[in-house]
Amino acid sequence: MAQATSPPEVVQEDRSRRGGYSSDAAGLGRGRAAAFVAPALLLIAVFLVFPALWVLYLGLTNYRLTGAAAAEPQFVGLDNLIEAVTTPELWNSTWLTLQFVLGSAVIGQVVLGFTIAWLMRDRTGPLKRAVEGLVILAWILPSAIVSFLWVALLDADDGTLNAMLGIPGFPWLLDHPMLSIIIFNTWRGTAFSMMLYGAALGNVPPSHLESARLAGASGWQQLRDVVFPHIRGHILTNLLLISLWTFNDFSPFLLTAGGPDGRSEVLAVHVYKVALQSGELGHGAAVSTVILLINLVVAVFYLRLLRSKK
Amino acid sequence: MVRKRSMSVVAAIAAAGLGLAACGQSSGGGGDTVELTIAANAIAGGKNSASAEHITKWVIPKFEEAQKAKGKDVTVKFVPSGVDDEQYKTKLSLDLKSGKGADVFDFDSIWVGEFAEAGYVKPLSEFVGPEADSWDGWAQIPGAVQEMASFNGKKYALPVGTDGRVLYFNKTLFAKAGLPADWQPTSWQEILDASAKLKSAGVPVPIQLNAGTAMGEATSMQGALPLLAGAGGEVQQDGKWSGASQPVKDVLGLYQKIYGGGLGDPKLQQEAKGRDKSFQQFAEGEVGILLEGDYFWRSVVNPKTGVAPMADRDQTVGYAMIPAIEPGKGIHGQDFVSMSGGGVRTVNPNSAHPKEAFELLTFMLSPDALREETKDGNMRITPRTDVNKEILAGDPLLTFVSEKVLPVTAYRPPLAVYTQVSVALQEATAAIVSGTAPDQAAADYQKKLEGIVGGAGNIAS
Amino acid sequence: MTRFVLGRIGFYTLIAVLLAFFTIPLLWLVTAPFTSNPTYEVKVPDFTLENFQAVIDHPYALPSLWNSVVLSVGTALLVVLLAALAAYALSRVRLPGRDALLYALLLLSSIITGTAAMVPLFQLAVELNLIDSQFGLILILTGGLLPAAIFMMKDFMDSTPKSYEESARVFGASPLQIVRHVVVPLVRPGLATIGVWAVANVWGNFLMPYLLLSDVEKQPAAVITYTLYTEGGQANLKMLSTFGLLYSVPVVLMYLFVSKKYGFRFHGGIKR
Amino acid sequence: MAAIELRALTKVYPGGVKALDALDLTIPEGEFFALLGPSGCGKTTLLRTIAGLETATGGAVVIGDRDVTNLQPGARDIAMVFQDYALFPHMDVTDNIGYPLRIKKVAKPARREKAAEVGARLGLDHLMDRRPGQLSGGQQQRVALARVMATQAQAFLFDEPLSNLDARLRLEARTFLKKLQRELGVTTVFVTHDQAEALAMADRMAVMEAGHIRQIGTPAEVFQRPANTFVASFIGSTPMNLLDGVVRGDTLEVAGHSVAVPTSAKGRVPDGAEIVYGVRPEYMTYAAEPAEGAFGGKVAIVENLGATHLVTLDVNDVTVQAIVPEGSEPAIGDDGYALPRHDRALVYRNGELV
Repeated sequence: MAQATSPPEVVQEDRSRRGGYSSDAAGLGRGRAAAFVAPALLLIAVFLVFPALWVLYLGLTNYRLTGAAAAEPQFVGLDNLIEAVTTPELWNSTWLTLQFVLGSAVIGQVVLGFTIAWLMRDRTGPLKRAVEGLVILAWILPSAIVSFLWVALLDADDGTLNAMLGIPGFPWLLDHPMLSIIIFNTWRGTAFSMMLYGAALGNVPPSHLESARLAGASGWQQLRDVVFPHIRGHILTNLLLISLWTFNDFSPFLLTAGGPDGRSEVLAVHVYKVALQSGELGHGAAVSTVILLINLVVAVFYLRLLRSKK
Repeated sequence: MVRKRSMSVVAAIAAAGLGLAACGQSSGGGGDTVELTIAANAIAGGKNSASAEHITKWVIPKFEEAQKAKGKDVTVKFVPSGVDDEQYKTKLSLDLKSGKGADVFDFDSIWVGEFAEAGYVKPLSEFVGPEADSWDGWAQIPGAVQEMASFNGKKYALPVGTDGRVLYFNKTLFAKAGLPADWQPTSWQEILDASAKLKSAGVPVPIQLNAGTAMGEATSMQGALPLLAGAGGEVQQDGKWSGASQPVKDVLGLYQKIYGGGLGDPKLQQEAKGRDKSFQQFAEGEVGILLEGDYFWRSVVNPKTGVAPMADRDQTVGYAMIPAIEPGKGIHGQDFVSMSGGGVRTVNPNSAHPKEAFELLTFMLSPDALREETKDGNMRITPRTDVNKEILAGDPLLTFVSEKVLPVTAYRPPLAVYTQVSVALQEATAAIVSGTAPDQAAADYQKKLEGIVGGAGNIAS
Repeated sequence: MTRFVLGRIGFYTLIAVLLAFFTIPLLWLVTAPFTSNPTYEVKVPDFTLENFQAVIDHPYALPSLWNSVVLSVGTALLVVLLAALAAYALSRVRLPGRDALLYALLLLSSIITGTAAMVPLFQLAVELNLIDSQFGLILILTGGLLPAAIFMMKDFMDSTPKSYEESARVFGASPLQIVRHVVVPLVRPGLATIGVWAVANVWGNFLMPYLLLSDVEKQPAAVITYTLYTEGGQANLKMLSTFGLLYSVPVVLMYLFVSKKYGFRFHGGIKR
Repeated sequence: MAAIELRALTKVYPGGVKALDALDLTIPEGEFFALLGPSGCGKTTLLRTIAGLETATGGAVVIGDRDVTNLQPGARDIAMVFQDYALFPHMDVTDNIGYPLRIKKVAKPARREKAAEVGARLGLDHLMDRRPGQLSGGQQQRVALARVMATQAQAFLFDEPLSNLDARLRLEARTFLKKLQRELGVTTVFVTHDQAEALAMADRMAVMEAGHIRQIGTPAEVFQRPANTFVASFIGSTPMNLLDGVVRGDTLEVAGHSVAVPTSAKGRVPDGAEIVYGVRPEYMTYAAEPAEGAFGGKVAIVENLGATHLVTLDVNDVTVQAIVPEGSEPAIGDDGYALPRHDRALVYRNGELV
């Protein structure tokens, strides 16, 4: 790559840097890019990767919070894992979790969040602020308080919903526990998708939409041809994160305690019961490992789905 | 230049992050002053608020004063908490495992065994010294209550209180159903008969007997376990766990009669906040009979401080002992049974000042301290008979529990695995509520039990 | 014209339904605090203020709100700062294994939020002497939130045209200047989104603050909320509802502030 | 103001695509220089390599008397207008124009003064407080120019500066830009894919194809004497007639006709050689009557170009086009004859101009 005949005027120090500066947009170069990434990676390594690997290791022991196994945990290899995957409860929980994720995250939060972001995209003023404020409020209220709100809403005898529908005594949480927690979680989590899509829609150049509108595209066609291609990356991220979080969401416990009869015991609740209530941390860690693997499958599925369309 | 600067800024942030934090703490415990901390699941303005205030406003100043009089400079700091028992236990375990934690801390007596096995607590005499055994207060504490704070025959802690379970009933509803105001059933059948009468009298929930997993430990303590005792069984006896035994089947059979026969509200057992609702319903006069602890009297329907206050509690709420299935068929051949739990308090084996900490422990269990703690409507059953006689006089229910119930009560096995067994028991009752036959539920329970306690060899059926 | 009218009607009907869906569950929160003896029933309140007095008199309630603000804002700032730097570098420079690393970290981050991770995190905090330090807790919370934050942030970075930075670069701006002058303002809605997200995550977090902060004077409102129960685990609905209402006010104010100041969107308006 | 010199400049992308292949080029001080070519020819890469946004794989870039090959873009003392203008959407016009000075740590009042001065010169004085999103395309373009002017750089680089404007505005901007460059006298390199734009504005231009410069010259040179068939077909609003032929002594046999060897090629093509005969439609004289050396055929298409018409003749299955003045256009199907101007006709052999 070198070229021999440089003019004599060339400043000497520049010679050593021949080809040495980077050609990315901001001229960061790998060295500086690494420096930008380093502090985040350091925190992640110490406070995330290390403890996470520790959890995976705990899954291979019979560690408990108390009792003799707390003093001297034994290495049990894959016993926990095998026990976990051979109990029907786990697969029941997995199935319920899939319903929960699909219903509340993929269908509920993503669709509702996008719809609100789309409806509000060109608006300003009190209506937008009211809608967004309420949606966000549902999201940021601490779960300890939210559970009371929803019990007050869904209670069979005194609940607001039954009073409004005129069907006192209808036990939503008992007869339709999954539907209840799905709607609950949709209510609770829509804000994130709304905000993400709101910000993403802000990045769609309005001129693109204008030209599509001039070309006579209907609302749906505008979405499909202009908006979706533009925010595909955000959709992927959104789906991935929302699914991941919903997989690990513990808040259904506050509403149904996993019941009745385990009919709403999603995986996160299962882990909570095993690890915290029963104190079987080793077993709980093994179930966490299983959840991790399921999450991995889901993530790969999304990647395939959205990459293939590119 | 720029490159260098950005690098060093980044490095500085990272270093500051870890470095600053590392210098953030200083180790306490200086030369002359003895610093003690005391932790309890109590917090001013929240859970067990009165105990927290008792500690901060009375115990600490008085104890420091008393020590000063002896020429010792002791300061005590209270570390409040106010969370679920499970979370408090988690936090305690983590602290103790790491060699940290308060010098003196409260915990549930049911954890004594598992904490001892994990090495989180040690026999008091081992590290406090002989004064742990020679404390004069022991003489005032009944053996069963002492047992609560012991494991394998060694004293690990001091009991700080106990309780008992009874059958509460609503006298107004009873009158409506033609039942006596001084009702005292002597067999399970009498309970069922009373419930049936309440039902015909139009009482929405004739009897509330906690069941299912949503209620958690409340199902065991205010449901399955006292009934099991009434059927002559124990969840664990002589190292063997009770499987699909006759007592277990009897208990499940009673559940089946109540929830299969329309005497109880099955839905209430499945709701996450079912227990809260059962309290509210009782306070609103919709529940005829309720099996609950003395806590229900003191803190739930208490006209002044209760969460579901009943202004006419003393007139309306009746109480009776829990009968055995039939007279003389209860545990140890008893006619009546109950279950008890209670808190204990101990010294952290990691404490730098175990002797002073033990003094604080005994100070808090002195008659003066207990008298102070339980005044102003903050009545509860203390571990000391001498104090109980004096303070409980004003409260009929607590006197009743202390005099009639505690002599016949039983305690749970203080083993780590108990929590899982308890859950299995709750699941068995849940199965009954949703329609499974008692024999089937008992068989399922035994199967589950085998998985938990390590094989059929540890099970007696 | 009729189509337009129908569209308007449809729009407002939809908005009304949405508003109802998000408002009705909140009714309890606005009635119960003003009711003398709240139950799980939405009732017309008797407009008492004694519950508020009780919260004000509570020794830890109001200070804990301040702790929540410190923890959540501290975490949010750290998350946004570190994630922005990292995401920018990852977006603009192809580091080997970048995508695989991000996905792996994201998956691991889900384990860390699970119950099973509390033991490792606690013992780690003990070893690093971060117990009972709000700053330590902020670091730990930040570590758990960073992968998702970087992930989201990278999307925002990826979708900004590179010509802005190139332009600044030709004028002689250094990388840090480019980030400060150009990139950060361009992705401000993204930064605000992630900031609010981080705040919301910390705001309701109970377990980690409870385990890692023993000193009640450092504990956030989420922990204090859990204390508003009786010894038997029965909720003190008077305190809970009232504190819950007060608890939500700072976050709502924070959101309104952020959305007003940073949330407005930029339209490039370049391609016509 | 400085000259720009490229020596054997090479750019190979990772993956082996050779975007620039050992280019040599000198652009004298003050010149308005166009880089023209179809998309993908490397013209934008070349501009970006001069700017330093791409690293040269080999060769050197010299601006003035400095070898800047390995300098950061910001150290090259150049200024660039991007295709999308890259105006910072969060800054108003004043701040956008003043941004280069902000980087140079010029104090804020001085920045504002300079921005106002440059802005006024470009007729932006009433827009100084607006943000780019509130400006029309033409106004944005002028802001981008103003920002570049505020730098007082040694050289300006424009990447397709007009392509984002609508057709009418583009012509105006063309004139404006040319005038401005004259006045400023700053060496300016601009990239375009529009040959008319290059012809209209540039002092000199380079036509590029696949990483190579195929011709350098003034617009007149490039238009009149395209150095090869590629340039010949690329330049001109109507493509040049390029007809296959064979040399037969003093004449060429093209499309079944015999035409004289053009002046420029006389004596430079051997007998029997296969050549391409090139003549622009503008240099064809159309007549309804046969004439000596004219291509005769049937009128296939007549296209209205406004003041003129483009007539396409079918000459023995070969297409020949000629420009016809207003009013004398034939009807489709007529017999017609196109007579090439002898002094403007060109001969290409192996693709290169003879």
